[in-house]
Formats: sequence, C-alpha cells, structure tokens
Amino acid sequence: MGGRESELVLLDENGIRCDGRKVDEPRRIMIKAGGLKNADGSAYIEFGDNKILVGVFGPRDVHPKHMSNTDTGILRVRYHMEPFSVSERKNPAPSRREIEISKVIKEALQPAVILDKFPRTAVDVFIEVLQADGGTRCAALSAASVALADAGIPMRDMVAACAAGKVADTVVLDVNNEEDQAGQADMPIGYMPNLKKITLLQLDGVLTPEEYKKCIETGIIGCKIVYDLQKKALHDKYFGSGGEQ
Amino acid sequence: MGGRESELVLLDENGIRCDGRKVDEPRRIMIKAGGLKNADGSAYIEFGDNKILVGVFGPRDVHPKHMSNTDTGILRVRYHMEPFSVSERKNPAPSRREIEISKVIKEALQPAVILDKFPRTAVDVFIEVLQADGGTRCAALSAASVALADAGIPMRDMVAACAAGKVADTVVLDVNNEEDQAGQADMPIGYMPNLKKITLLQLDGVLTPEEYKKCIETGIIGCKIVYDLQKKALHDKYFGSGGEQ
Amino acid sequence: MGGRESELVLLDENGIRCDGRKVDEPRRIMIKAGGLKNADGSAYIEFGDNKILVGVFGPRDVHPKHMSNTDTGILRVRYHMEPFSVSERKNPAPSRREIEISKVIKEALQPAVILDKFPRTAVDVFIEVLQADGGTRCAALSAASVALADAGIPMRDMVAACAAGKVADTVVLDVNNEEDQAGQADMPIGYMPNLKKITLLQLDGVLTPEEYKKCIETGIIGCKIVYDLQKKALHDKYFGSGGEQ
Amino acid sequence: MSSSIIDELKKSQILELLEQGKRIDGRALDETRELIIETNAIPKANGSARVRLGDSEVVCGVKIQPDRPFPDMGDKGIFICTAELLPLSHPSVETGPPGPDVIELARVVDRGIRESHMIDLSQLVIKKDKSVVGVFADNVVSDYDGNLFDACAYAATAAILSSKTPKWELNDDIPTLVEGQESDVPITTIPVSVTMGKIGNHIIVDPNADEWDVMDARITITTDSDGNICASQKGGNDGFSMDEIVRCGEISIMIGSKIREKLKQVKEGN
Amino acid sequence: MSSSIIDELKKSQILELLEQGKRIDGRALDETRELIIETNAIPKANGSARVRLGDSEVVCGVKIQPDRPFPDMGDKGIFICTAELLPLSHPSVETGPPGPDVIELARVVDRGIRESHMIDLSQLVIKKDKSVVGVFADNVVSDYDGNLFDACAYAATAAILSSKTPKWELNDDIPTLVEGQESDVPITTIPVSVTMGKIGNHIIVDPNADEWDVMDARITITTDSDGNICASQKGGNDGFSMDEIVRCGEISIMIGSKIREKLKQVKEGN
Amino acid sequence: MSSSIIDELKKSQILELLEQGKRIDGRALDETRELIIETNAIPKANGSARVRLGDSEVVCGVKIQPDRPFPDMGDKGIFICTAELLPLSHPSVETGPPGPDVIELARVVDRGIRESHMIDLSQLVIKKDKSVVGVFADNVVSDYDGNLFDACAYAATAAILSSKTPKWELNDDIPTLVEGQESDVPITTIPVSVTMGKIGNHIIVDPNADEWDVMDARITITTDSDGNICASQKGGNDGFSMDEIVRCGEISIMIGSKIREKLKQVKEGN
Repeated sequence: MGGRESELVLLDENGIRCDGRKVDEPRRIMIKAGGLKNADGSAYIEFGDNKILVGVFGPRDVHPKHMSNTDTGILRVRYHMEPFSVSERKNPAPSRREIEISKVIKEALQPAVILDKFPRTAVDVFIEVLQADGGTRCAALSAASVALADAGIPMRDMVAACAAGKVADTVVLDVNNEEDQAGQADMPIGYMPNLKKITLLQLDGVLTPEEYKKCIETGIIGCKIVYDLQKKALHDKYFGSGGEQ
Repeated sequence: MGGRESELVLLDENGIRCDGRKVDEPRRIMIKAGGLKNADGSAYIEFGDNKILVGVFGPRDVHPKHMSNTDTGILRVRYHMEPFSVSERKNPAPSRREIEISKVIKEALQPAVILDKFPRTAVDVFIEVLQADGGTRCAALSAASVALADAGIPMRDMVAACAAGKVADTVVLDVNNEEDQAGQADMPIGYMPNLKKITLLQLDGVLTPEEYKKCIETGIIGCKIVYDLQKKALHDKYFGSGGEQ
Repeated sequence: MGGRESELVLLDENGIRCDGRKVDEPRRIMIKAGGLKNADGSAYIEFGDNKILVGVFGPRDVHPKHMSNTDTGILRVRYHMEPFSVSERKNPAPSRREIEISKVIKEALQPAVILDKFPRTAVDVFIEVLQADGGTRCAALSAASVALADAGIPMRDMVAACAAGKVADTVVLDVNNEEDQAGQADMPIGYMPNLKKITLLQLDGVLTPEEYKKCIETGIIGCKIVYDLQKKALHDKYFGSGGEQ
Repeated sequence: MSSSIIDELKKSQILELLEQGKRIDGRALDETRELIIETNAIPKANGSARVRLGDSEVVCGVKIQPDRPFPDMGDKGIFICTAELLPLSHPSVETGPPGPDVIELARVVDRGIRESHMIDLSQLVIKKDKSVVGVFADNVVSDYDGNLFDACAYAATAAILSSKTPKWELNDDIPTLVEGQESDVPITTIPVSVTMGKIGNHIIVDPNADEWDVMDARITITTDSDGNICASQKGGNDGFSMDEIVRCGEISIMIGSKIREKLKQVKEGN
Repeated sequence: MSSSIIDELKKSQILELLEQGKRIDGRALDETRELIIETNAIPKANGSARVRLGDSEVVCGVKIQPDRPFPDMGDKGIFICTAELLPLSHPSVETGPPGPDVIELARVVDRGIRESHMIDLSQLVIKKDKSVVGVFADNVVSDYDGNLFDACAYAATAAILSSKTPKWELNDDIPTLVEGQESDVPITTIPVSVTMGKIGNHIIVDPNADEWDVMDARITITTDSDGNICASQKGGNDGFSMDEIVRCGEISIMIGSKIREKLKQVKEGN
Repeated sequence: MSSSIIDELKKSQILELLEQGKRIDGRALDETRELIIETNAIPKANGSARVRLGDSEVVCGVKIQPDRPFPDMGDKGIFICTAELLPLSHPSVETGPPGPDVIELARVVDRGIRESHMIDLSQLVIKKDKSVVGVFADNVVSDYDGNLFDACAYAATAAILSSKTPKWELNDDIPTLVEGQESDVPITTIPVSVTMGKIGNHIIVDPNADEWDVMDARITITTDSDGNICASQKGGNDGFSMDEIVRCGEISIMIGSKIREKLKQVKEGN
C-alpha cells in the first residue's frame, strides 16, 4: 500500500525514530534573522541538517518593465541548491524541481505579504540551500518569511512550515531524509498561524482519509513550533538576544 | 546510382507497391476544416498514417514589436513533432530539421496569403505532427492552407502539396515512409493549382533529367487531388457535409 | 617544481628548441592589414602555424540600446575558434575559455583606443582563429590592433603581443604548442611600446621571482618585434608594399 | 490569460452566482464537466488517448522503450510523464522552454501517477542494474479551457491503461526486441486526480477557464482504487482553512470513484 | 540585410536591366561569378579549401576522426557538413545560435553532398556497429556577397577532394591511429550545386548580394558527375512555374559540368 | 555595480586619500582586510570552508567522487574549481548563466590552484585510463565587497585542505566505495592568491567594493609554498608599467606568506 522496503528501523518498539526523535518531535531548529550585508533583509535557518540562507531585495524596480504590475508590487522567489548541497554533486543549471519549488513557495508566501502600496515594483526572495537533508522547502519557506519581515515588507502574518508524514504506518512530525526515502508519505505544510490558513500543501505517498486528516493536524502543530522560533529570531535581532543564538 | 538495398519488395511484377497502392495512387487522405475551439482557424489532416493538427492565430499584434513590419502583416510558421509521433521518442527541443521545415513551409504559403491590409501584425501557423509516416511536410502544408482559409485570412489560392519519388527505378506518386527509407528519390512539391505556381520543391535522391521532369508532373497531379479534398473540407464545414467526414 | 615530463627534447645542447629556433627567436610572423570586403577594418596574421582573421565594425549603433554608454563608445571583442582549428574538432558553442580570452583581449585593447568622441556607439572586434598552434591570444591581440587601425579607430598606441615562457629550465621567447604542453610556464604579454604599458599579462606555470622578471623582459622584446611588423603591415597597405606581403 | 479589469468583473459575476449556489456554466459546485476518452488515437505509439474535459483537449502518447536504470534503482523500470501546452491550444501560449506553470503541471500529473504506484515498475526490468523498460507518457494540450491537471492526468492514465509493452532480451549487452511478445503494462491501481478551486469561500470542482482565471487558490488531490489519497498539491495565491482541505479530500474520493469507473472501461476495452 | 525603400529602388533598377537582358554587374543571366579555389588553406586539418565566389568567401576545414556509427547504420561511416556565417562577414550578422536562414544553408549544402553519395561511406568502417570514421566538413563564411549555397558547397567539395584520411584499428575497443597509413577519402562522384534566383520572369544564375536582396524566389539544384540531379531546394517568398523549374534543372546541369571541371583539378592536384 | 557620476566623485575622494598614503577604510596600501576562515561549514560535503574577507563572504564545498579521466590524462585525477555569485550577495547580481566577469573569476581561481599543483592528481587514480577521483570545489559568493578573486581562492584552498577523500575500488568496471578508508587529499603546496588594484599610480592590495568600482587595472598573482610565482592574470581597462608588474610580484610573495600561515592552521587543524 505504498510502503517501501528498508533495512532501517524507522520506528522502534518504544516509538523512537531512526534519529532518536519521538513521533511528535521536530528536528533541531535554529533560525537567525539578518546576517547578510548587502541584502535588504535576510535569514539563516538550520533545520536538522538543512542549512539554508535567504536574502530579500525590494521593493525595487522590475526589469524587464513589462513584467511589472501597475496595480501592485509583485513577489518573485528563486529556490536554488548549491552544487555541494546534496550527496551527488548537483548540476548548477536550475532543475525542473527547483523551478516548481520556487513557484510553490512563492504562492505560499503571497497571501502573507502586502504589496499593493508598491505598484510597479518587485520583492525578490533568493533562497540558497547550502546543505539539504529532507524538508528543504519547509525550512526555506520558514526562513523566507523571516527574511521578508527583516526587510521590512508589510505582512499580514508569518508563514511557518513543517512537514508531517507516515513512517512505519504511523503519522509523524517532520520527516527527515531517511524517512522520506524509506517512508510511506510526506506532506509539507505551510501555515499562517494567526489567519489559520494553509498556504502550502503537498503530498507524496499513500494515506487513508483518516491519516490524511491526522497528517494535516500534526503538520499544523509543527508549524506552530516553527512560528515561535521565527518570532524569537526577529525578537533577538531587533530587541536583543535573550537566549540561544 | 543512388539506390539503396532492401529486402522489401517496393514494386511487384504487377506494378503494386509495398502498401498495395498503384504507382499513381496517393495514400488515404482525410482533411477536416476547423475543430479547435481557441484557434482562429484550424484543420486536421490524416494522410496515410500521418496525423497532423494545424492552428492559426491572427492577424494579431507582434511581440517583440521590432519583429513587425509597418508595410504588411507577416506570416510565421512553426512545424513541430510530438515526442510520441515517431518510432524513437523525440526530444522535445526543436531540431534543426524542424526549423528548416518551418521555413520551407512558410515560404510555400507566403505567395498564397494577402497580408498587406494588416500592417504591424502577424499570422501564426502552428503545425503539430501527432503521428508521422513519411511526407509530413506535404501533409502539413496542405492542412495549413485549409487552416488559414478557415481563419478567414485573404488568399490568392490554396497551396496543395504532395510528393513524387523514385522507387524501384519507377516514378511514383506520394512516397510513404518505407519507400522513402528504401527508395531512390523523394520530391515533395507544394503547388497553387489556379496560379499554377510551384511554391515548395525539395529533392533528395538521384534522378535523370527525364525522371526529374516526370517527378514534377506526377507531383502536380497529386497536388490537384489534394486540392479537391481541401476544397471539400472547407465546403463541408461552411456549407454542410455531404459525404465522408 | 611544476615541470612536466616529456620525451620531446625541448632544448638541445646547442640551445636549439624543438622547432629549430633559438631561445630569443620568435616563430615566423606574417601580418596583413585589410583583406575583408564587408568589414570596416580587418587584418590577417600568421604567427607560427596560427592563422587568425580579425574584422572590425564601427563605431556603430548598439543593440540592445541599454548596453550603450552615453559618455563614450564601447569596445566589444569576440574571440572564436573554428571547429577545424584544433586537433580534436571543436564544438561550435562558445567555451568558457573563449569567453575569458575575449574579455582579456578586450581589456588589453581598451587603453589603446580613443572612443569618447563616439558616445552611444560600439566598436566590434571579431577574432576568428582558423588554425591554432599555441599563443593564439597574443597573435589575435596583435592582429586586432592592426584591424582597429585599419578601421580608422583613433588610437593612443598599438598593442603588440608575444609570450615568454620557461622551457627546460630556461626562459624563452614565444612558446609554441609543444613547448606549452610539455613546458614549465607560459606568460602571454600585451604591450603598448610607445606608452610602455603592459595591458595583457597572464601566467600559467611556476617561476622563481627572478625568472618572473626575466619572462616579462623577454616578452616585451618579443612585443617590440611584433610592433615593427604591425607598422609594416599598415604601411604596406596604405603606402604600398616594399617587400614581403 | 487575464486582463485585470475584465477579470474583476468576471470574478464579481462568478462570485455572485456562487452565493446562490450556481456556476457560470450551470454546473453544480461538485460537478465535473463532460469527460470523453478516446483511446488508440496514435496507433503507432505503444498506447495513447485523446481526452476532452469540457473544452480542454489533451492527447497523450505512450512510448515504451529500453533504457538504463536510474542509479540505485536498478531493480525498477522507469516512468516519466510530461505535459506541454501546444501553442495552438490558446492565443496566450508561447513557444520556447516551458514556464513554471507548465513545469508544475507536468510534475503534478507525473507525481499523481507515480505515487499511486499505478505501474508495477519492478516488473519492467530487462536485466537488473543494466537495462530496464522505460514508459514515457507525453501529454500535449491541443485546446485549453481551464483545469489541465485533471485533463492531462486522465489522458495519461487512459493512455497507460491502453498500452501494450513489447518484450526485450539482452543480447551482447544490447536490448533486442523479442517479436510477437506484447503484453499489458502491469497495473496495480487506477489513480484519479481531482482539482478543486476556491473562490471566496466556495469550493468548486473542475474549474473551467473563466473560473480558473479568477479563483483564489486551488488544490489537486489524487486518490487510488482503494479510496486512499496518494498525492496532493496546493496552488494559487491564497490559502485554505484546515476544514476546507479536509473537505477537498472527501470530494476527491467521491468524484474520483466516479471518474475511475470511466477509466476502468478503457482497461476493459483494452 | 535590407531596408525596404532602398530595396524597392534597387529592385526597379535590377529589373529594368534584366528586361534588357543585362545584370547589374554586367554578367550574362546564366553566368556565374569568378570562382577561385585554394586548397590546403588549413594545413593541420585533414583537408581544407578557401573558396572565393565573386566577393563571397568561405573557408572549409575537414576533420576526420573515429566516431560511433548512427543506430541501424553500423556499416556506414559518418558525414556531417555544417555552415556558419562569421560575424566579420557582414555587419548584419549576429553572434549566437544560428537562425533559420543559416540552418537551411547548412542543411542544403549537407544534403547536396550527402544525396550525391560523393563519399563512399561503406569504406569508412573501422569495425561494423562499433566504430566508424567520421568526416566533418565545417564551412565558415568570412565575406558575404550573396549566394552562399554554392560558395559553401564548392568549398566543402573541394575540401573533401583534398582530404587524406588516417587509418585506425580497434585495440581493446579503442580506435588507435595506425601511423603513416593516410589515404584519399573514397570518392564516387563530384556533386555541383547551382543556385538560381527568380526576379520578375527572369532566371539568373549565382545571384550576388544586390540580386539576393530583391529576388522573388530561388532554387538550388545539385547535379552529379553522371549529369543526374541529386538534390534540390526551392526558397523565397514566391513560386516557380513548372517550365521554369524544368529549365532550372537544365541550367544546373550545364553550369554544373563547367564548375565540375574546376573541382576535378583539385582532385588531380591532390 | 556603478553609476558614472557617483563613481567619479568616489574616485576623486579615493585618489586624494591615496596621494596622502591613505585608503578609504583606513588600511595601509599593502594591507589586506581581516580574513576569517571557518572550515567544515558544510559537514555533509567532503570538505568545506566559509571565508570572510572584509565583508566579502564565500562558502566553498568540496565534493569528491569517481569520474572518467580526461582523454590522454588517464594517469591523473580530476580537479575542477568553480565560482558563482549568488543573487543574494548584491542587488546587481542577476540570475541566469554566468557573464564574462564570473567566468573569468572562476577560471582564475581554478588556475591559481591548478598551476601550483597543490593536489597531487597522480595519487587520485582508481584505475589508469578507466576511472579516477574527481575533486570538485564549488565556490558560492554570499556577500559581495570587492576582491572576490582572493576570497574564493582562500575558500577553495581551505576547503581542499580540510577535505577527506573516500576510497574506491573497481568492481566489474564500476567504482565501489571502500567503507572506512578516508584519507587526506594529497597536498604538495599551499597556493595563495593576492589581488592588487591600480588607482592612478598607486598599487593597493585586496581592494574593497568602493576601490574595485573605480580602479584602473588589477592583477592577481598566485604564489606557492616555495615562494615561487605560479599564476597571474591582469585585468581592467588600463595597463601596468614593467616596474609595477615586478613590484606586484614582490608584494604577492610577501602578503602570500602571511596568508599561507593562516591556511596552514586549517591543514593542521584537519
């Protein structure tokens, strides 16, 4: 029923996952607002072994001009992986996968940003995956929200993101790379906690209708954990760090 | 002298060709005018096992503008094969062959269309080869003429097209794929029956001067057969179908 | 220390190199000004077995316009090798090496040309390597200077170019292809003899500080030899040939 | 495919109708347009289908040919599904490399079929690690009227169901055709994609071109023959509430089972 | 290469002269421009020629090297002929990927030689199905003055006639050069391309740049040593009557036999 | 990265300061900016470094994997070094294929390391002529503040020094990883690149972004552990006198030996 075989023990008898986590436990997450000198806003996230840098420019003029919109500013997103970010060295040309993820992240951020005060301009979000470990799109989306806020772009809400999935017939939070390869389903979710809106949702893998619902609920719990860390990152930058940095 | 060896009996003792046709007999031809909802004009042709769809847009604005002509409308043609149209799956990028055929068909249609009333505009002809079986350029050109007429583009004449060729030392009408591969010469011809002008002519393969002349005469006979079917297709669409559809 | 093994005798006991030259002797050089009918200026050089054609157009309008400069004319250079110019047939797409050499030659010519009287225009230098034999960039740069002069572009000085290098632990003038492959260092130099300025300098290979200095001195001597031939080529074209053509 | 003022007017009109429970073309909110499936449209391909969903039309041709396996996947055949908008399908389509919209379309259609494990790829191995069978399903859109996700998915699924695969053997490391040994492609389930649009607070199934131009967000959900959900993709510039997402799942199961009956007929007719 | 008003004036002038049986450069209607062929222009290539036809100039270099055969063509060597307009050949030439005009030029020149079976490719096999000899004739245009079809065709033909092919043997599946075993490329016939333009009702041979800019249509016809016709391509935005096409065939045979004598000298000089 | 009037003013100011022996950021003319090297920034790569030179920041990741040797180089491993400006590094950076500036940057950084013979490539052969080890050092620039030549060169050198190479054996012609056999990359020397700018008659070391925008010419000189010069590249739209070039050589040896001490610490820490 969609499961794939593996020698890896994905979930042991004590409910502990292959990397030592509980089913409802995300990987280690560290978010930092700012950091880049030339970008108008930036953020850096470590999410498990993912390491992702985001820089934001704008609102700024659009080239070529016919791409601009006279009614509103536009949002543009590029998701890009470094050649050394994955186990087999990646060809530098943008892959179809990167183009699709760029679009999915753009549409997940769009409901959060308020650009109608900036007609004819663009806000550019550049996402650079330095090291990938499963779940890059969620980590990237979470960091992009922080970078947009750091750039002073008006926002309705933050977009926080986390995946849920199915591993060893169990719904778990935040599927890692091994679990994604060997597991049964992966459902990345992007969520605006205050507006209670799901703005990113994908699913690869087979779920019963009940598991489908449980995955969404689980993912949203993860998004709320991420949201607290996003707020903390911005707070640390603008009002001084009180704790881990 | 240019012939290629083959186990195939290209022409038997009764003058019958490998697909059962006589030397002066074209393959089965079915032309339909219209069919596409969004295109300004369209046509569909089955010519032997060729299946080709043509859509026409225009006269319409030209982008980029510097490609337009202030004195006349311009004609643009794209000939394109689907990945599944040939025996080995085709790479989707346009091949040099497709670019050349696009140009040859454009120049074959140009004398037929009257675009000087539409300066600064373009008429776009999009040819899609769904299934290829030898002689696609003739079938495509014939269908493109019908699609242009269906789009209401003013025309001096129709362009009808058919190939002649040399198979088993004999001049024959409408070379099919097997005959082209194993045969001695293939001469696609595009012809305006009322203006008596040859607007497309290519030749691959060796012909004596006499055979060269005979091929042209034979091809023109084929073009006239096609022309009647083009007229019938337009008549069927605009004045109701009286027969086969 | 950077030397590479070779069965070739690069320098024999009499100080004679693999192609019969002495250490301070350049290869046979023939420069001709003009020759192309359509170009505004042109030159042809044979430098050893290098055969290089250069054509210059301009000052002329720049497309696209946003590439132009309202204060001055711009110089553009394309260095290009024919598919048959090297031992293994070259792919026609411009290589990264060709792009880099184009830039290096452009920057070597820039101090020589006076384009501030021609704002919004470009001078295009097209370099075509018909046959390559080591040292193409120096030969190309030398021919490009002559072609610019032939096109009537105002110039502060000619740029003459020649390489020095290290072969068999000895500093030599004008490294040929075999010496470059098997040798220890190659240093192409471009030089304006009247302004005494080095406008091109590259180095691949290991040199002691003393050898580094000696290479520069040796290369400049070569540049002066080339300079005399450049002047002769222009003189021959404009005031009649007195000798070898 | 839009011009903002006309879109605004169109959106008002569509929204007004939806408030009354009506759609611009008279359908119920959870009603799909007429689906016509014609298989064997490209007889020289290994399988093919021409699908009309409302006024959207797609031709899918399947080519089956030997290929090298992907690294670390030496015990599996290859499946690749593409989608292309032909320039004759709509005046706004441009030639040239596909843009992000078309890339997303192709990848979502591909994943819906791939993640359902429709084709048992383990049966498509000529020699492990050396040579496998590749199934290439290429969709071309010949007429556009909204919702291409489902039109392409149905065309690809029908084309695969109608396909016959030749047999190859390795001779001297070269795959060689074994004549007269065609068989069905090994099928484990029939995936059905259902695409829903959100306009205001309304969820509509199978949006046509007018609805597509003005909708706030969309979601495509693919279900398999067991009534499970096997792939999903949210798109568009707004979001869904959790309840909406759950409801979309239910709709996709319900609609999916109806469409699946139509696709089964292709299989049985094969 | 045109500006419409000047072209109109030029066309009137050219047409007026043609009505009097004259051409703008003084030639007879069926007269080609002076043809200068210099072989061995690129000594390090396996063969080469520099050709000047009027003021059009082309350099062709032939590289001969081992290659893999095309699928299903394991008993034939490879022949590929290309053509490129160097940007220094005319101010209007742009760098970048070739446009349709240049692609057509290259393909017509290639087909003229290929369809004549000039090179006996069956003699260029190192090991059947594994390794064959490839003959690559690359034309670069260094000066433009109309009719490049013939200038490139003559350059390629002369370069091939002047070529020597090395010999290779397969060692451990790798083609290895056998030193000192060069031989002529196996030649069966000498193809000659003749390009004619139509201006009004006049057929002119070998149009120069002014004629090229204003002509209504053109046709290129290639003949072989037996006086047969082996390739043809019509171009341009008008058509030919059947009689004109037949007459063009006759002209191409007549002119072709004259040019062939020049090319034979290359062969004999080799 | 320039606007001509502002550049003119900036240049006047920088030049005026230089006449007084001062630089705009307070450094001595032959003083480099602070260099911070952090290795193991990308733990999943085989080696990596994040380097900050002033406010320029570069991340270099090294991937080591089996590859085919280059033709005629069957007894040598492969080394390739690239450089890319990420669009987040500066508002003027555009996405898409690299322009001439970035291509030159990458090639100069590559040659500095390659020509020093830093890596003993003869030790990176799995099986002669069949399979070798490839070392790929990819630099990405995440913040721009002038002189990237040296920032990338230091990042690549540090990343290589920090790298461990796995071991492979050929099994059935396929390179197979031998577990637990990692070793250092074989290092023969430590190359150090020093880039100098010329503004007026002044030579400055390690130009920052303001200086880079206005300088007349530049030169990059790479030295090895023996104090020899192994690579050089002049750039920019003006020239150098012979004396200046010789002096730049001396400066590069002096500065190079200081930087080399920092890089040695990476090696020792490895």
